[in-house]
Amino acid sequence: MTALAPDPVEEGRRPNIPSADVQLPAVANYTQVTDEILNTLKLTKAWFAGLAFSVFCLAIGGTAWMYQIYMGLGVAGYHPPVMWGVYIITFVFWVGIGHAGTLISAILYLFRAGFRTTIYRCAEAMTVFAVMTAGLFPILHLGRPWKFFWLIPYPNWRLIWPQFKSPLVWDVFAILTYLTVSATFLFIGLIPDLAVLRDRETNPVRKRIYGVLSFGWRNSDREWRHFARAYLFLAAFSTPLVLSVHSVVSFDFAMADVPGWHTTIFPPYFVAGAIFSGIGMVFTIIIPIRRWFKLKHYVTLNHLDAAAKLCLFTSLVVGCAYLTEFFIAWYSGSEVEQSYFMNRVFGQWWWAAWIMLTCNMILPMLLFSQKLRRNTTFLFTLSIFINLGMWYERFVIIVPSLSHEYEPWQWAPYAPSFVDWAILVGSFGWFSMWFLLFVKQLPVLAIAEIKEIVPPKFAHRVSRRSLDGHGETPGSVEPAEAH
Amino acid sequence: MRGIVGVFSELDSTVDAITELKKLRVGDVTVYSPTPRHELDDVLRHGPSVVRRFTLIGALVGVTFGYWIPIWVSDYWPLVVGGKPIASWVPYTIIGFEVMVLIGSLATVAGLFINARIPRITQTVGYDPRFSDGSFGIWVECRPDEQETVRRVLTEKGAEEVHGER
Amino acid sequence: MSDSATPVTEPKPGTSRRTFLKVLGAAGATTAAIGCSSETGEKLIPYLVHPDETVPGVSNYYASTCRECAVGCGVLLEVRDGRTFKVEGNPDHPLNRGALCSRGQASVQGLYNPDRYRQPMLRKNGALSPISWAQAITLLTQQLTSVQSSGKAGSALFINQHETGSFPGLLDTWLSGYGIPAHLSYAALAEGGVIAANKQSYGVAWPSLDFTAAKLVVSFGADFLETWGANVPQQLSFADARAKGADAPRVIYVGPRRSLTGMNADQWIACKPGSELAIANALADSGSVAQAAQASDVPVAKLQALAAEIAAGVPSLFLAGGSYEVALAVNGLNQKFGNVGRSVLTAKPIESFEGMSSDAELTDAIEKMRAGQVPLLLVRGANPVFTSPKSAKVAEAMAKVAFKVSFSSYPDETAELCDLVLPDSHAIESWGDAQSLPGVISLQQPGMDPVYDTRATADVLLAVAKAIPAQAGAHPTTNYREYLISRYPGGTTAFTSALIKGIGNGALSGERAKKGTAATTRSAANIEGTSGDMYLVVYPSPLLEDGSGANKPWLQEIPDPVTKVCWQTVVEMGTSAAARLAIDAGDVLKVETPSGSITAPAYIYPGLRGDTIAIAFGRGHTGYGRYAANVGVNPGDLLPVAFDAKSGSMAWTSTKVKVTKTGDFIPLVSTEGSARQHGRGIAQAIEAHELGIVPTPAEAEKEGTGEEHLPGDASHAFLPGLRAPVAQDAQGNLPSDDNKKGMYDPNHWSGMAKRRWAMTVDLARCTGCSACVTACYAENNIATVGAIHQSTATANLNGQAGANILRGREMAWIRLERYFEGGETLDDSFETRFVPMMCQQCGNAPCEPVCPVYATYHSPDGLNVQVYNRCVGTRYCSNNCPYKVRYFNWFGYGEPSRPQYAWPEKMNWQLNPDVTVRGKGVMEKCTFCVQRIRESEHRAKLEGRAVQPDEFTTSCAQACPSNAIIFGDAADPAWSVAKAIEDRRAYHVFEELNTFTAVVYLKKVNHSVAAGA
Amino acid sequence: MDRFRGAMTIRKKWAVLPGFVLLTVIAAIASAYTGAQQQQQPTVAPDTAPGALPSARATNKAPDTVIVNRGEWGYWGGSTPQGRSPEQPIAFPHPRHVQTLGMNCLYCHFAANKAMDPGLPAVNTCMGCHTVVTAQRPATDGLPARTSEGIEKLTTYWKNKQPIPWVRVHKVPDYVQFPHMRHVNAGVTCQTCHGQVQQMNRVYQYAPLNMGWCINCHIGNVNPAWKARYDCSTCHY
Repeated sequence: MTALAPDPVEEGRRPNIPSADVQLPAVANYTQVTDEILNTLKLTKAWFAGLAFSVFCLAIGGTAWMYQIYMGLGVAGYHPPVMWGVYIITFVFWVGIGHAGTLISAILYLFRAGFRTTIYRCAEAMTVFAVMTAGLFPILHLGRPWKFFWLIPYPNWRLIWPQFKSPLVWDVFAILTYLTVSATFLFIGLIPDLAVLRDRETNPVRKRIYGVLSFGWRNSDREWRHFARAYLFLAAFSTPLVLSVHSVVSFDFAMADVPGWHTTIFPPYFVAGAIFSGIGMVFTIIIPIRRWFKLKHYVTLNHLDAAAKLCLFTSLVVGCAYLTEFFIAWYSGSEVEQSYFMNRVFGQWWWAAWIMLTCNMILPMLLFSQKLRRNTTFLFTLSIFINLGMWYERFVIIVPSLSHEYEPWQWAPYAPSFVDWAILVGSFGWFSMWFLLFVKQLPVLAIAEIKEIVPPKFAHRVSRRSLDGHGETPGSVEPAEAH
Repeated sequence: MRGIVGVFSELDSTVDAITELKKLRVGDVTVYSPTPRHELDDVLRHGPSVVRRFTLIGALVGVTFGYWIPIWVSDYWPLVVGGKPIASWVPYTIIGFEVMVLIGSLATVAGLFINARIPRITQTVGYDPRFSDGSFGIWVECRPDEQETVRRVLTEKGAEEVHGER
Repeated sequence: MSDSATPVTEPKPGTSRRTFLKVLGAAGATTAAIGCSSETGEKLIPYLVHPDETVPGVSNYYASTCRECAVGCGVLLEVRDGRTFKVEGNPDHPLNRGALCSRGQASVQGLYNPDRYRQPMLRKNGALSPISWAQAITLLTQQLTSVQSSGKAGSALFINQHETGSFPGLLDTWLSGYGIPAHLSYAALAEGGVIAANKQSYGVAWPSLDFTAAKLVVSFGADFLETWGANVPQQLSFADARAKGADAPRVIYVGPRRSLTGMNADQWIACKPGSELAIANALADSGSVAQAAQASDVPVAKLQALAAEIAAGVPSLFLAGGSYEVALAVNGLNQKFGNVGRSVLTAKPIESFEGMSSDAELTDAIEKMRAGQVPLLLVRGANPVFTSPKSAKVAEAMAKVAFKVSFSSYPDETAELCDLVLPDSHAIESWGDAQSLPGVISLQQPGMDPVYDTRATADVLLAVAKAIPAQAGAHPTTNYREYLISRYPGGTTAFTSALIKGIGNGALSGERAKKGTAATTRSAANIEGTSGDMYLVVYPSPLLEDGSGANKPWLQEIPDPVTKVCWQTVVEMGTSAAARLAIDAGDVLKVETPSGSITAPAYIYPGLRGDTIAIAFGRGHTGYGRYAANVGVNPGDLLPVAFDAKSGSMAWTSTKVKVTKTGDFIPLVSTEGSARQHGRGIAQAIEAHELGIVPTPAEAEKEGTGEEHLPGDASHAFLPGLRAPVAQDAQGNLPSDDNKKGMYDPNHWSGMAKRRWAMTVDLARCTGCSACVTACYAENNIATVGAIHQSTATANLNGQAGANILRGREMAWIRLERYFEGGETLDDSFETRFVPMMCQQCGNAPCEPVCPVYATYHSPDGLNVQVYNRCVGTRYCSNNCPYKVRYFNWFGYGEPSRPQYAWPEKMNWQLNPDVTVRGKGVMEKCTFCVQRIRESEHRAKLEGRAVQPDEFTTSCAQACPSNAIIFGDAADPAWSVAKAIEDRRAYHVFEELNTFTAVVYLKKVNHSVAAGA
Repeated sequence: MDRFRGAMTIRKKWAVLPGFVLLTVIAAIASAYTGAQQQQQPTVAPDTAPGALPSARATNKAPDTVIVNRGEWGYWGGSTPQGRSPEQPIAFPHPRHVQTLGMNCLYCHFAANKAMDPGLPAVNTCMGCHTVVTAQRPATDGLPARTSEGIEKLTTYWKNKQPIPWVRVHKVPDYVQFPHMRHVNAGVTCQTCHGQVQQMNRVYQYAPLNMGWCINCHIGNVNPAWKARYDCSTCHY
């Protein structure tokens, strides 16, 4: 099968999300998997250009940050009482992006949703880099960023420790745990693939590096046995972790008494929103990758279709949360809440609120159409809108709430400054720099895991079904048509 | 550390060879496969992995530490914030949970490393780069007198290549 | 207080004060930026000779007199290690009884102003360049002698700021020595018409007013809480009267613009500008109500009700501002209703306004200058170039004067035109006296040696006199201090002992400039005769007054009490006019008269008639230092030279103007978010009749506290929480195990938890004057952020004065919120409520649990502490504060290398050494002046006693000219605050948030219904 | 068979690298812990017999280098200039004044018992004695007649009417309010915080002066009788 093969369409075999039964008809054998995926690692000019552009964006953000550290936070667009702005918005945005990766790699793994296999590596890498990006922002938004280590509990000569009742300390724990666990998860999954790289590499230096990184992995039965178990437990840990992390992020808001923040709906609302935004970002990343890296027969339309359904589902959850918020504001009878929501949707911030509602609630409804779900151009465009909409969702949660609090005398507008925008651009540069480095150094698809869904060679004819099934007849690979 | 390596390209041949070797009870069989296959697991008949014990212990240590540290810190220098109890277990559940996940995960990884014997310093005997690509391999560590039997079994069962290794 | 008369004035052998001041490095936190302690190069500079009576790090207080306006309130100068860093009201002074207005408190910023002249200056080649004092005095002597010998001395002029005490007398004696006529005692924007009328009616320039004796106060444009007369004593009396609850006077304000005084009135009668006379006459039965209604454009019914209310005969008080005729008519009303001697205390006049020259006299002088007849002009403390209307062309006239001498300390517009500048020492650096009340001498003594190489003008005069043998005989004393002693009844001994309290009894002997206001007859201003579509009201800014406050960043930064605009001049326009002309706030308007035009953004203010615009006077300087220059515009550019006919006082409301929209937009530099409370109960009020018979707390207790058994009564459910150190204790939620409570256990050895610091703010007293805000800036080293040079890095708003405030970054720890109630229908019936909003020190503080590093927490004595050096700047606490009273250091306001540095050199001498200067990136807020709490605890401990009830108070409470703020320990019944919180009017802001605050507000009392009704 | 001996057949010894990294991290953490745990429970240093002291005369000439003497408090973590001993404009011999002449600390540091600041002696305080005790020292204390460099410098400062630019040794950060009088009146000796200044020919920072050190005493670990408030707003405002 050539890489330019058209997207295979199998009528009647549409993926079913909780099913592991996903086939890659265009992939014949293990060697093809290895060859095609390793082929993506060849450096291209476009890649160098992209990397240079990313580093340039990062430099913009870095310069802006240095300026901000020197001058003080006043160079950002803060307008008290809007004490949190673009940085926290972007923080929540990137944490949210990260969540889809873990959802796909861990939760769908536990659910045995087969379509995850081809996109999970990309998504998990996206998670790690997104969390790395997000993790910068709480530091970056500090008035005294050089003191951020005071949030970390360690024995010190001041004899004073962090205040563990603060959601920000929870954040530190949640984000660091999340970063550690998702990076571990990514890396553990990478070990067998690193072994492949090591075995295929000819450059001795790179071979050594891959050798060290693969920890001397050799695909033995003992390794695979413990690997599978460890992988399962990591997935099992990641699942509640991913839910907890965005819940904890939502606690930053829900624990406050700010109207528009102080609501119990926030944890599920944030988790759903995070997964929604993350799937949007997965589309943004995977659609160009499958095209440019010629991986369309791995990341098939069936996979995208399944992911789009997930996207639609989370969009509906998020939309439901939006409406619930309005309902509760009305139902609570609290003048403060009502005033805030009126101001949010029809007052000062109507434009932001409607960007949010349009991009996150209305446009994704189009995914009810199967035709659109299988249209990559549409999905890519929609994903851009979702990214925008989810950034604005956080904008709408943070800025209008703070600008319209209890004290009418302190109601205020807010407008980001060029420093805010530069650092936002820098964060995209930082993220894409890591991602670009990743896609050309490490396989973007999980080689070993894809081999799991690719039929191995058999000396005797065997039905596909019995192989994909759970090996109902232990110790036997006799032709098992009898079932 | 001597033994025989057999390189297989077909899964069912590999399974057959393992079954035969197990039946003959020769040497110590290690199977290499580019991807985990249940067929191999089933024929190798390993017990459940002990990684789960590491996970459990790590998680318990984590949750204990995660609760203990904020409570200890709160009582170490009692300061009232927001009129709340000085050491209040409810919010500390979050710390407990996160640390549980953190230590639990790291313990899982440690369990993997310990049980899978990685990082390996000596990992090469009996290994072949093909095993990470498309071929299955059987490495039988055996006494010299058993080598002939093993070679025979592997060849019979369809090994593409059989050779000794030391 | 020191018992020494001359604590720091004598120069120490060989040591300049500046050298002494280097000891500040050792004196604690001065210009501390938060960061790691530096271990390199810090020097400890000792005194050469230690001054007596001082202990390093311990403040001495010197009683003195405020010279910021003519009134002359008594002040205490807080001096430590040779620096005066705070000016407070002198509690022993009969005039201001410990209170002090914003302008008086800001005098330290005049003292340390970075733009002061450092030494005498002489114009050479068109620019002022430094010379020595010896040269300067020689030069002045030469000029005087030559003027004298040329025979033109009779045409020479000395314009002095209006003041009382010995100096005017000395000055006139000195002038007469050269044949120069008596000086002009000039006060810009003074109430000349009222003074003249008072002299006519009562025989005194300004009677004391006793608001407590009145049940009805009617003010015809008399802004007695702002710039009309002796505002601090008037405000004290007014607040005392209003605090009487149901017995308090009902206040009615008549005028086209509802000023701060008008906002404190219960009713506003919006009359046409210039029609006050008709109303006053109608009330005095010398005109008909219908005619008055016609002339003033006020409904007849309203005036009839007013007339009826007055006629009911309750004790009343009538006040007038502006023209002579109105004041005379209103004084007639007082006489008619028997108020003289009851609420108008003519027997106890405020003498500060005696001897003031009229504006007409100044104009005459200017005309003489223009005619080239003036050979020598000397100006001290006055800035006629700025304070006269542009159409008077003072600068042009001054150019015709051969030699001009300024004694100004600041590069103001007048001084910049002079040939010789002999900078006067600041009042805090020099000796003096004042006579504000009959039989009371208020003494002024220096708090420190001069900051710069300046000299008190009186000493310069004496030095000049000494240089001329012919004059020396007339001036036997060697310096001004000796001169003062020579005039003081009782001589040196009495003088020295009087200095302790700053006041002495008796009258000054010797020369005294006694000048009646010469009532020159001028053609009266005829506002109706001018052309234009709107009336123009120009009023002195309550903070900047005649513009002399404009170089003090505190006064620029503290929002105007009415408009809440700072660092900007706005054109105030009524709501109905704005609707009619489709003008939005911030639309730039061009205001034109035949005399000139200005452009300024519009400010929509419901307290202004639809046919009137109002502009505050005080900004629009072209010089006067970095804080004043190019900030705002000067409405004086619009005014014709017009006078109040009888008194010769300048008429400030004298013209109509043409108002056009330019189409530009300038955002308003305002601290106002929403001026409406949206029903959130922040500023609560109660009707006087609802108060009924006020039960004593004991009675209320019997009936069961917490029950709303009286209309408008507070629930007082917060009282147990307020008496416990931590609100949680009151709720019984702290662990009962004492070991776990630690310091929070009232029986803990530290004893901290026995106290609960608390505060009450009586909104019935509060007038919104913002003196507390200034006091807070002064006490707590709060940075001002609005100056032009501080605006450079503020995103998108570079270089505009107040750019940081446009972004809401003002740092005032206490702010005056001004809420409008009612009046949505654009009529004049709205009510204004002021709420001083500072950190509420919540028992259940929402800000505390969100801080990740314990930078804010609840102290055992009930404070919501902010530990600046621990703060990492997450700003979460501010987000979570329902009261929004936390302020963030967006820039390095304390770092001298930054453009935002708030205390350019010498301004940093004002910093309170007890308070950390907050660094960049940390949160700061009010902590009930914790440094004062700790200081009093230290003092009590040293003296081996407990802190006594009401022993000390916070800076805001100390300064408040309304005595609206009471601070103390709510857990100890001996403190006043513990009683005050039991008041029926007590309430908590946002009580429903369960924050258990330590600040208790007492509801404002409204008197909407006429007293007789 | 040989064709299977590729690069990967070499024993990968340095796959242990991650282990080393882990060890380093553990060591760093352990080091941080032990650093913080070195909080001994020091008591007031007993007055050493004067005879045991290094002779004031013998060490009169202070070395130009900074003495690193961390006192008996041990190491208290990084950010403290403990042990710092800057060179002073006049090598003021505390031992001579305090031990030999028996002067009280409060004679010069006159405000230590009544103000936040301890007070630095004005130059005229020095000259109160040193107009009599001039630079030309006669033969006393078993030493020949000599010229005192320090008194000479002092006299020069006084004659030029210049204050002496002492270099600050003990400094708490500006955001710490340290009321000397409360400590002195509570019976905390000068030596507790400043060390045996009476024995120092050149004063060095004796105590770490960091927060943990302050708190240690405030909670009564040094002397139960000295325990004092440990609320943050006691010192920070």
